[in-house]
Amino acid sequence: MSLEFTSSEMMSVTAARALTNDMTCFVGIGLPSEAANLARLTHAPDVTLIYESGTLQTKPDVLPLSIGDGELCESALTTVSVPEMFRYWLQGGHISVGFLGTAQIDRFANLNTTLIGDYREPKVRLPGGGGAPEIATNAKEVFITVKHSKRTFVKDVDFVTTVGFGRDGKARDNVPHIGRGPTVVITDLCILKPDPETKELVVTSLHPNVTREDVIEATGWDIRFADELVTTPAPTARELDVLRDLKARTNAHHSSTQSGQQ
Amino acid sequence: MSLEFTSSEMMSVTAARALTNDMTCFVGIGLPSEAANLARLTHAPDVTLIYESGTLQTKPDVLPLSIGDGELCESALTTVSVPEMFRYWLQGGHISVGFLGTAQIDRFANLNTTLIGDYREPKVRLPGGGGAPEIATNAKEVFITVKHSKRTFVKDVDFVTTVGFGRDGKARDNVPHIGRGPTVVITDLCILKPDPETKELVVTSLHPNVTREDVIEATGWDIRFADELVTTPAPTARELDVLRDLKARTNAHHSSTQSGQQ
Amino acid sequence: MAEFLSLQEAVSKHINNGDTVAMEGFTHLIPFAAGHEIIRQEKRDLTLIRMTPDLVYDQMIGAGCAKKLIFSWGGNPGVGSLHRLRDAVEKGWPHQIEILEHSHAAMANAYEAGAAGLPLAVLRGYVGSDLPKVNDQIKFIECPFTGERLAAVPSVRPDVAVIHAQRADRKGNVLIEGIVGIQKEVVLAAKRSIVTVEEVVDDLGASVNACVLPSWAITAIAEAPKGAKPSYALGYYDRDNAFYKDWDGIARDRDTFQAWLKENVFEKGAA
Amino acid sequence: MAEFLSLQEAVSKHINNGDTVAMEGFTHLIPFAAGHEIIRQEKRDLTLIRMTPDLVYDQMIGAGCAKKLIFSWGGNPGVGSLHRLRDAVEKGWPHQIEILEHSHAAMANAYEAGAAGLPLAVLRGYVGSDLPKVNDQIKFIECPFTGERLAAVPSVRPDVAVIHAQRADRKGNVLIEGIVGIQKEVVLAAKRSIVTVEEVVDDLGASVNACVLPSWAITAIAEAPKGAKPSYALGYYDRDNAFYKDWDGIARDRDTFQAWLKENVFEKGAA
Repeated sequence: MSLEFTSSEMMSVTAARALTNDMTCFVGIGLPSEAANLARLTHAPDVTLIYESGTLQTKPDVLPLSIGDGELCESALTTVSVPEMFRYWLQGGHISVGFLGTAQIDRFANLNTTLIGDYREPKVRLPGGGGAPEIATNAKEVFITVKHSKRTFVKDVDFVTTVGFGRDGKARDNVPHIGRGPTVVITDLCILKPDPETKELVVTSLHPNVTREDVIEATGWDIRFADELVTTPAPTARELDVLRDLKARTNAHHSSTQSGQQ
Repeated sequence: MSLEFTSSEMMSVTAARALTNDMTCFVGIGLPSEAANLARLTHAPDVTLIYESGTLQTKPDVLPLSIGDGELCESALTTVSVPEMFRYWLQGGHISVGFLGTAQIDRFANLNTTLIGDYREPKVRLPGGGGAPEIATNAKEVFITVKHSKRTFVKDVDFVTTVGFGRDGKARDNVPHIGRGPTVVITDLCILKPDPETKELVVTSLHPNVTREDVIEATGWDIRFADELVTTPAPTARELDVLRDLKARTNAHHSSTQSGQQ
Repeated sequence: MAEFLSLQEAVSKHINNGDTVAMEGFTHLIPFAAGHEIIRQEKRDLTLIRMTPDLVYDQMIGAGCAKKLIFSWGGNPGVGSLHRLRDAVEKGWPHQIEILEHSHAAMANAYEAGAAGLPLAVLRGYVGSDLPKVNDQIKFIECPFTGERLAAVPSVRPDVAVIHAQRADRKGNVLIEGIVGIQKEVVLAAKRSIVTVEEVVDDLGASVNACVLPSWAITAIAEAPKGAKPSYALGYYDRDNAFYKDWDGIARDRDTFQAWLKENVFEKGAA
Repeated sequence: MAEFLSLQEAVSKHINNGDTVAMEGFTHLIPFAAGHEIIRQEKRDLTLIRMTPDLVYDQMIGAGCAKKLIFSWGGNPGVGSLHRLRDAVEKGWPHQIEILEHSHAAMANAYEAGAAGLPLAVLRGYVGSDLPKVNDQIKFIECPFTGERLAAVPSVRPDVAVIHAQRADRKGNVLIEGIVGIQKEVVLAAKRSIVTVEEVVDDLGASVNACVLPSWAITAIAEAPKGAKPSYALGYYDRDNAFYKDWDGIARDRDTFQAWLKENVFEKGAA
């Protein structure tokens, strides 16, 4: 009865499970989008998905490659302008969860998507902030999903593009009108949550067949484990079926050049 | 060949003539609306009319009673929200002329539509500012049309709801991003324009059969007349025909209760 | 998710004495049925916000619901005065009400800022006007980039928003079409919202960029056919301009007004 | 009134070396045909503004048109890096470019404020981010009503806005449908504007609250069928996601890029 699945599938399924039917989720492109749509196609059919391109309550049949594929608009309840999206829907307080990916994350869940190295002499120039800086502070809470590696999980990010809990874990203290920040980080190895006091990320659940050593090996700081460390439930057959169908549909869709008139 | 016309008709026709085809006019309800639509139906078919209810480039067949009659929306190029109207279209600098009426006007073309008497103990409470305070400063220029009487044309308004040139004629001096203000006032007796230096309103044209004494009698301050005082051209037969048709259509439309489904 | 209620239940459940209530609809889609229900339920001490108080607030003020009015243009459009508003302001009948007045631009910006979750709106406004002398909520700030002096007003964040719209679907998503005014803004700016609709349908029939409020942004929806009369609902019925003219005669006199109110509001159920 | 021009004439007449140019379209309706015409006309020293530089600016930067880039997310969506942008920033090829970066929220607000004629935008933003340390155009103000600290950024007021839209009518009114992004805002915020359209029609077929730019708010209109490809135009053609993926290989290498540019932009006329 044991199913075969990859660590990427484990990550997507686990991330999807974090969303519930009553959430209004501002979705980042890539892994968050995959997880959010998997949730919608499995246990949370009524979850409300919102993309920064202005599409409100969208139900794409294939995963969008960009944040503004036609699929998102055609399946949305309505599509608003980008200023309205950021002003009324995000800053206005209507988003329960911001779902983000990242290039670097540190022990206080600060995110770096700006650059590696020094700002004026970058070793690697990354895309930049996009919607994340304000999603992270204006959404009521933030979920993060990202692959686990020493390059990604660093003690201190090179640049705080998007605040988690700041360099000292206290960046949200006494700031008015700010969300709770990152409440869960889901990787291909484990689930991490901020310590209620210090806000340092702590491993709370290991995915099946993953060891503490695997996580220690893939983390750039002296990672802590929760006292009651549990094992993440494996994906169900249905979750895997739906995920694989979704990815197959998506790959077929994006590899064909769409040049005809509709 | 001399046509019969009333002083109200003379006022509307003269006010209409102030508008040209290339103007984008933010229209106040009542006399300005009548004049603006008369212009559109006679010499300025392409004049762009905008009402604060959000109707852009509207072409009503009958005069609206309110600023937001269905007629305005149905004949508009498009209809935008009220915040967008005030932010993008008015404050954004796209309005060439604001066309206003008023309850009181003083020698520096300041307008009072707030109250007669003292603010906390009003003798007569008037409707208030509405769109006028920002139309008067954000439109490139302002036309005013109002019936001439001593009650209306006062030396100093009881309350400056909407600035003309201020209590001293200097309110626009050195203010950045402000329009030229009132450039013409059209009444049922005459045309007035601000003196280029002092900004005090000066009579520049008398309507046919109106005397200086008529204007002096109807004005609450020691009114000045331009050196080259001219006579306003009388309405043409076509102008009167179009105006009378418009008013007849309008009266028929507004006196029938509209209760059926469309 | 929006809860479908009767208008009577919606008003009873979500509007309390002393609340700040903004009932919007710029000439179009004015929520008269809801206003009449508020009068019937004898809500008191309300702070009423509306750009154009219109007949709906004239009736509510005359009926004694209001403690304070925040507005920007208080006339009967194209007709003249709101006599019940004037009687309250000038003569204190049925009791004195406090007023706070703005320009349209400032109120439109204040609603927009409320929807945007901001504490203030910034606009190029009130230059040379006496309104800042009588409204202590109008301040001025300096732009940190250009040094320009700009007006600032507090955003509108009412306890309850009340609007009327053309239709809702069965999940509670609402379509507003035509003169959309500041209806989206007031609903998003408010803590709670009541939306009355002409009808509930299977499919909104909305175009791709239509003004649609999602169910999860609304508190309660009540079906109220003809709920905007004598205002109008584009695609359903026209503005009853004749009634707007007649109102001048009805409202001018306290007795005529009270007789009208008794017959047309108290003796009739929810519209 | 908008003037109908060929794309070649519109770019030649309205875009000058050294101008600040904002070419918008949020994933949808990106004005690629106009970008290619700018490359062909070898415009230089442009300050380019765009929330998501996307392939269009990657191509223009690689072709040497840009002096400075103002942006908020500079990747190839769903694929990875913009290699020409990175090569310019990291290695100074074909020359060094200056960058000024914001968040999406700040840029969206800055366009909105530009359209609103204001010098600044105010938002609840940049809390805890390092971006204000590297962008001296981000300041903070205090709300005069609540004392809250809010971010302020200068509004965007470009010399020229360039957008692509579905269609114009013969008078020059333009309809934008679907993901409308910040296209209305950038046109209203700019001193001059060029709008390319899929087609010119007798009747826009716009719904009552559609996003329509009136002719008098636009400087020039040029017909450019397929003018957004490999981006898309809702109702006309889909996004060419395969090309977006292929671009990664083309742009990664300077020679491949230059060969692509020669064949697909310089040797082809206006799209």
